[in-house]
Amino acid sequence: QDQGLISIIVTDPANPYWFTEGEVAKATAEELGYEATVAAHKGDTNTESNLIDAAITNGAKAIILDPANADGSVGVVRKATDAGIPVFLVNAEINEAGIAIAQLVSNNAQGAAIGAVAWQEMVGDSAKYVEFFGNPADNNAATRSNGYNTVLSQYPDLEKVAQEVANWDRTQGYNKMQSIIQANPEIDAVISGNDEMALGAIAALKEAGKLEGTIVGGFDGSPDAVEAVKNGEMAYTVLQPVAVFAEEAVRQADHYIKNGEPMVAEEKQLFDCALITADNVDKYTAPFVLSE
Amino acid sequence: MTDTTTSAAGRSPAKKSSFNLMHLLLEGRAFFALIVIIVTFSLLSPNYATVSNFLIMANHVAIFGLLAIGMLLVILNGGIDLSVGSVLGLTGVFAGFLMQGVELESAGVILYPPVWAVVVLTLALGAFVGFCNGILVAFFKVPAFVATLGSLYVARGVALLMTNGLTFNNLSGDPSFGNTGFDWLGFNRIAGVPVGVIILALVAVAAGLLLSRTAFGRWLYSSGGNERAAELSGVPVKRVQIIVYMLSGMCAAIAGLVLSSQLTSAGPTAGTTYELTAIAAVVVGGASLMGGRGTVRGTLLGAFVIGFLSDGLVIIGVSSYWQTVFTGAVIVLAVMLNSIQYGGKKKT
Amino acid sequence: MTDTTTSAAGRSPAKKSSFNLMHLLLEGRAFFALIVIIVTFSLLSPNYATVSNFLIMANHVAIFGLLAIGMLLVILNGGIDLSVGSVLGLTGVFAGFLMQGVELESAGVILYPPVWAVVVLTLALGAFVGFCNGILVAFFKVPAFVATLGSLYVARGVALLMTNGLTFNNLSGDPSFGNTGFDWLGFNRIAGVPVGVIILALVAVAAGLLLSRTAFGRWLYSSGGNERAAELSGVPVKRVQIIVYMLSGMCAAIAGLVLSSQLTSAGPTAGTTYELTAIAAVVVGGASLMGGRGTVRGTLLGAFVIGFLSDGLVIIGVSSYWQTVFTGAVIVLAVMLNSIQYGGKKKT
Amino acid sequence: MKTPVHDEIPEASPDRAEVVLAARNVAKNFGAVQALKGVNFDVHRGQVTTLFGENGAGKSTLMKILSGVHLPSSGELILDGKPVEINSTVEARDLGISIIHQELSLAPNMSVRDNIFMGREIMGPMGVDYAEEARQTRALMEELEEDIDPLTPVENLRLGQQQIVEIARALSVRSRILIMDEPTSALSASEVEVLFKVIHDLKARGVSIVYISHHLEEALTITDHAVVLRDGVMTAYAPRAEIDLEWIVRNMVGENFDLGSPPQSTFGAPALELQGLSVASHSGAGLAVDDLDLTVHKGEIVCIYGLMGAGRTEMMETVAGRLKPVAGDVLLNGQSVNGLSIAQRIEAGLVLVPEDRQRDGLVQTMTVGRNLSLSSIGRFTKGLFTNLKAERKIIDESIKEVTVKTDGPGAPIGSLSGGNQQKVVIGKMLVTHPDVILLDEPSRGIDIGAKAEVFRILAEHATRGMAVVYSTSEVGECLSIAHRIIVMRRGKIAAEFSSDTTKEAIMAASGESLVA
Ligand SMILES: Nc1ncnc2c1ncn2[C@@H]1O[C@H](COP(=O)(O)OP(=O)(O)OP(=O)(O)O)[C@@H](O)[C@H]1O
Ligand SMILES: Nc1ncnc2c1ncn2[C@@H]1O[C@H](COP(=O)(O)OP(=O)(O)OP(=O)(O)O)[C@@H](O)[C@H]1O
Ligand SMILES: [Mg+2]
Ligand SMILES: [Mg+2]
Repeated sequence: QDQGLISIIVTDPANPYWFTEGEVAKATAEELGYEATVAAHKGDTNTESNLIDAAITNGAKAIILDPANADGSVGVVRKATDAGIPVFLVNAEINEAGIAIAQLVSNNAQGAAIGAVAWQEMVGDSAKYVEFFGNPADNNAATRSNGYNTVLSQYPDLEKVAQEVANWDRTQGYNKMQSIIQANPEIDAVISGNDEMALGAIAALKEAGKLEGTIVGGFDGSPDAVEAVKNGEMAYTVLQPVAVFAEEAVRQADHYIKNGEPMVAEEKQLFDCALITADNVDKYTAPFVLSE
Repeated sequence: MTDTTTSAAGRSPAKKSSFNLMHLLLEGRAFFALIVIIVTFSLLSPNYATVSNFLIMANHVAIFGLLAIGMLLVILNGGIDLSVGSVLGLTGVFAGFLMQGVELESAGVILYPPVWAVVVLTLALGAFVGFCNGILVAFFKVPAFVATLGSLYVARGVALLMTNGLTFNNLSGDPSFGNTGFDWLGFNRIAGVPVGVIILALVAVAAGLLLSRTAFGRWLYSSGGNERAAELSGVPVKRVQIIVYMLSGMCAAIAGLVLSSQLTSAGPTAGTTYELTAIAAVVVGGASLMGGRGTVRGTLLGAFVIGFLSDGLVIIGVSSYWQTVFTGAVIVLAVMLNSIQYGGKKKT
Repeated sequence: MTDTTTSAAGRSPAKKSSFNLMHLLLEGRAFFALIVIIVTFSLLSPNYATVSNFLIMANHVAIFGLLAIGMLLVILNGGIDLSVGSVLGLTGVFAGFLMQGVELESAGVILYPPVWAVVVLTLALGAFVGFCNGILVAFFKVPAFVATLGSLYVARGVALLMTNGLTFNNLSGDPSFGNTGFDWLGFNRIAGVPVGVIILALVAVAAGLLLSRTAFGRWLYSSGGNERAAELSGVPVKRVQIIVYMLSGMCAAIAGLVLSSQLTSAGPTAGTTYELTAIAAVVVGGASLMGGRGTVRGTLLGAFVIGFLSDGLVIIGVSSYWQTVFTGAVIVLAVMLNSIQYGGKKKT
Repeated sequence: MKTPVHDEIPEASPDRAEVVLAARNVAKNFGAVQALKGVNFDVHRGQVTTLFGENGAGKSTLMKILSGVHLPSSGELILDGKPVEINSTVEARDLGISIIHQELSLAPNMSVRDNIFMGREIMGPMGVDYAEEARQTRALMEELEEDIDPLTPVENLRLGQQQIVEIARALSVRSRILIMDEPTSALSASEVEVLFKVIHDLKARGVSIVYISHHLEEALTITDHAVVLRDGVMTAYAPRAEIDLEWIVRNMVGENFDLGSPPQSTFGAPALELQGLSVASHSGAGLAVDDLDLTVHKGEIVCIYGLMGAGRTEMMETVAGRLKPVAGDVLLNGQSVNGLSIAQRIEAGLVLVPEDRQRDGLVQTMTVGRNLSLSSIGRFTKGLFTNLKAERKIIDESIKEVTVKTDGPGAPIGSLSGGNQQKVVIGKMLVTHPDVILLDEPSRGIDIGAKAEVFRILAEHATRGMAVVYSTSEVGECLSIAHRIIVMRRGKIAAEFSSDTTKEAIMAASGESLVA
């Protein structure tokens, strides 16, 4: 345990996704002989900046960061890099290359595409559907939505009756879905930017007695969503390989610390997402892990 | 400062049942705001003014309404309770935790308390947090704003620690453990009315009776109106204060139960910033933040105004940013009408 | 920190400058809390008590400190300003918007205002929001809590609408447009001291002078202590109220500028819930939420207590859940000591 | 320019001095309330004009109009013969009119100096010139013979000293016309004496003074002109030479009032016993009540006289349970009540009517009826719910018994005049059917009619066996219904008299001398 400190900064461990991200990274770091701390910026760039300062103060050997904001986090990454600490971004990107050593993210576009394709296969060519959009400040929200729309726009009879921002949040998904059902009693399907909003929509549909026959698709592969897939409430979820890239980020950091050069030359590294449906749901062995 | 020309504290309970239009116009500005909202959205969307939508909206209002009723009691007493949102989160999580089964490490068995026990224990937890607030306010003289701000953080932190950030998902219980039925609280309907709405109605009636028909209600109004005078009149002000915060905590706990039943899941971040909405509902409903003035009916109306407005904005498809702007504007507007009634007696 | 002048109107000017330990112990409980925090964390982490870390932490405190000074003025006046966090976000975004260049559609040109103009316009925006709050409170008699709760929503909504939820990133300006230098505000250092800290110090000295040396300061304390008496004595109570909210808005705008310069980006959600931290700092610093009591020095200490605590918890690697719990507990504890001093003069 | 004359008062005195400020036909409405219905009022240069009248007669309202707090609904003000409009207190001050308000209007969080110069700061090159302000404050305090440091926070002063600060503030303006609305209600006799000396000096300097007081005798000693206001109209005017106490009372209330005499009642067993009671003073140094012994019997009325600070309030608040004694016992009907809460003492039959009606007596947000039933509400609560009918009955009876003038039990308490508010506070305690009632200055700030009313109610209850203890700062009120008069001085009983003693004897025992 004397190889120094790796500071891991995630968004909010109150969400199982980021919780797993932090825990996996921490476990990996400790396995490699580092000390590790997990902190959370909760989406606030100022808090993120304070956490980076603390990492600099603590003389961290590397920082694993899930950036709060594609634009807003550029400054803090630069600050850490200027202080001589290599930064490895996970899960989300920043809109500037050449500052961080690596950016390891799920291939959101690919994930959205496989999700949309699976969704379309289940829904068919003609349907009325609702899309839930994540927090607009997070560019994953737009990436996923674009991915969905690229696929779905090829089917002119798929009619999007509503698109709502529910900020990745389950309660908001629930309330907004209930209101949408009022405005549009006939809804065949829901496609959601993440699992939490999808689960909220499922609760609303269930309450309205309309879940039966409505296809709901999520994104993330969270344990709750997987549970819902098992119960047949959710049609599928797209698993983000968070456990994979969180571990990989630490390993790359370790390599960089020991050798002074990136392990992978490419800064931006995309990790493909996988589809979890009723067929392969038993292979989900641990949170965000789909064993082969 | 000295004289108070407006009809005072227990306005509504003492009221004659005679119908008086002018009076309604002034008293019921929250009521008129509600009418305006309903008419406007009905014109904008054919789906708004339907029975089923009203029931759904009422079910959303239930959460805020429950918090707001508890908040009303505290505000009438001259305090404020910023912790309700956090208590909602904490109690929801606690209920979820109990529903998952409690592992007794020493005995090596897992206990599955029946739903009624879960409900009772959860209410007790809410009351306990309120008790702590009350003690801080009544005995340690910590200003209510600060004491409950502290609990806001502490309760949220404890909820996060309890779950380690995760969400309890399986709240349905299991027939084999005899603990099914939790879903019922927020999910089912009785004669078409969502249970959440019925619970809100029951709590509102209970709170209304408490305020208008019991000695405790009188004590609560009087210690909110003038604590020193109430104390010298033999009102056990400290006890009233503590009980008021306990009731607020229990209302938050009920809201936590209903919400987690509605969502069939309990997450530690549920209810964040709901305290502000609850306060807004109370104030829109005509209560004075200085204590001593306000009614349950007004508070319910306030909750409905805010709830129907935000659901209406969703139904007609207004962007979420505009929703934020409208909410703020309506709060200020409704309260402006309010102050016109009190004739500018902002302080004291 | 600033100076001794801040021993403002309320209680302290009565004090002779003679050193008095007992007095310091009571008056300076925030000071002692700070000492305890520094000593504890120094023992727990070798990285805490270093000059560079103190400067960094001071730079973090700058944001909350600026908000807290504005909040102090409002609280001294007997009000409260819940909108500061939103105003911080709005003004930051507005500054970012100006730095990107303003396109004049009619003329088809893009204007790049120089940095000084950006600063002036941003301060004006902060003052404008404060002005709206002040008008609502002073003339429409809307309780401060509600008026500023409304602005909280409206300002945040406008910030989101302005940016469509996105973040302005390029704040450095461009030498060819003559608008470079924005970075300087929060990013640079003068003689090793971050500019943010220097700005905080300047604002604190200005606020201290305002409170202790000007007629306006006395008006502010007096209308917070007894509005009616102040009005009868010829204090322009309404004007004071409006100016106080404008100053608070301007402090939030300064904080917005410093923060977006520190982060070299301006996002519409910046500053969410910062109002609670600012209020906590003011109250931990010994001010009374009933108005009329409090000093700039105390408020700064309060901001440092909270800032040094949360940074310390991060540095020693405490989980974010425990950070939440600790923050709440420290706020309540500090204020409990406080109330002991005021001997239970909680109300009136 | 012809000096304006009182057109209604033909018998106006011939030696009338020049009129500086006059109100002509001034009326003032507050919503439906007609506080003034067309009043003519003159302020004479360099003389004291005293305004007499019952509670709610409109005295303060008239003064507030003269000093720019209110605008009149109709009528006009004439200053130095020219009509003026006074829109604000600042304008009034600029015209040389200042006022001492009836209700203290000080900011408790600020120092004496800051209160005196609030709103008219003395500016130096470095901002506010605190040194100069403090110097002037000290000079004012010397003039008023009060030892108050300019930097003391006002909240640390006792009520009387706060009133001195209020007076000092008005004096500091050096105005031509000084209005004093009950400036002495909290002052001790010696302080009043100083104030009167100051008034004489001011007169000598040509300052015109308007004076209002319910202490009629005291006011007579400085009056040059007396005006009586009744129900918002001026009913009488006379110069000093033509008036006496009887004239004032007759014009104020239409008949001569007598505060009553001790009722014939047979004393029963001891109801209240204080044994060696000691209470710490507010400042923490010394004792406010010092080893006090007192026994009051059933049916007995005891008056406690003393100067401000004698410790009467502390004694009563201790007996009622608000303050904790440092030593001694309180016995009710032979049983110790030490350790009982205020509520339990009320339940046991020991009640207090507090000194400060607004702060400690009334809940301003509630109605008359709810204030009346507040202490006894528990008794109408059987099981869970309150019996509103029983409550209503008691309220109606109580309103009748203590003769509260009100629109009904649903009227807001603030709509009542001071005297009627005081009756509500007393009525609230009487409906609990106490064995012992303590009243701390029950006559403060209420007019002579209401006073007589209050004393009549107390005497009536004593005949039914209630033990009554009341305190007062007016000697005349001791010599009314009390069977026994106790004089307190520095926390101890200095003397005890029966009802046939004289004012002089009582005052001598309290350590004060008669105002000349
Ligand atoms: N601001 C106000 N709003 C409504 N009514 C008022 C107001 N001020 C005074 N009144 C009413 O006007 C009448 C006259 O009041 P005022 O204070 O002038 O009496 P007063 O002669 O000074 O009595 P006191 O001897 O008790 O001081 C009363 O009925 C009072 O209730
Ligand atoms: N320093 C103080 N702080 C707070 N309240 C005080 C202080 N000094 C006096 N008081 C209160 O002010 C009121 C008047 O005080 P004061 O000393 O004039 O009367 P007292 O000692 O009670 O004697 P008495 O009633 O005989 O005049 C009382 O209620 C007293 O308790
Ligand atoms: Mg008066
Ligand atoms: Mg007294």
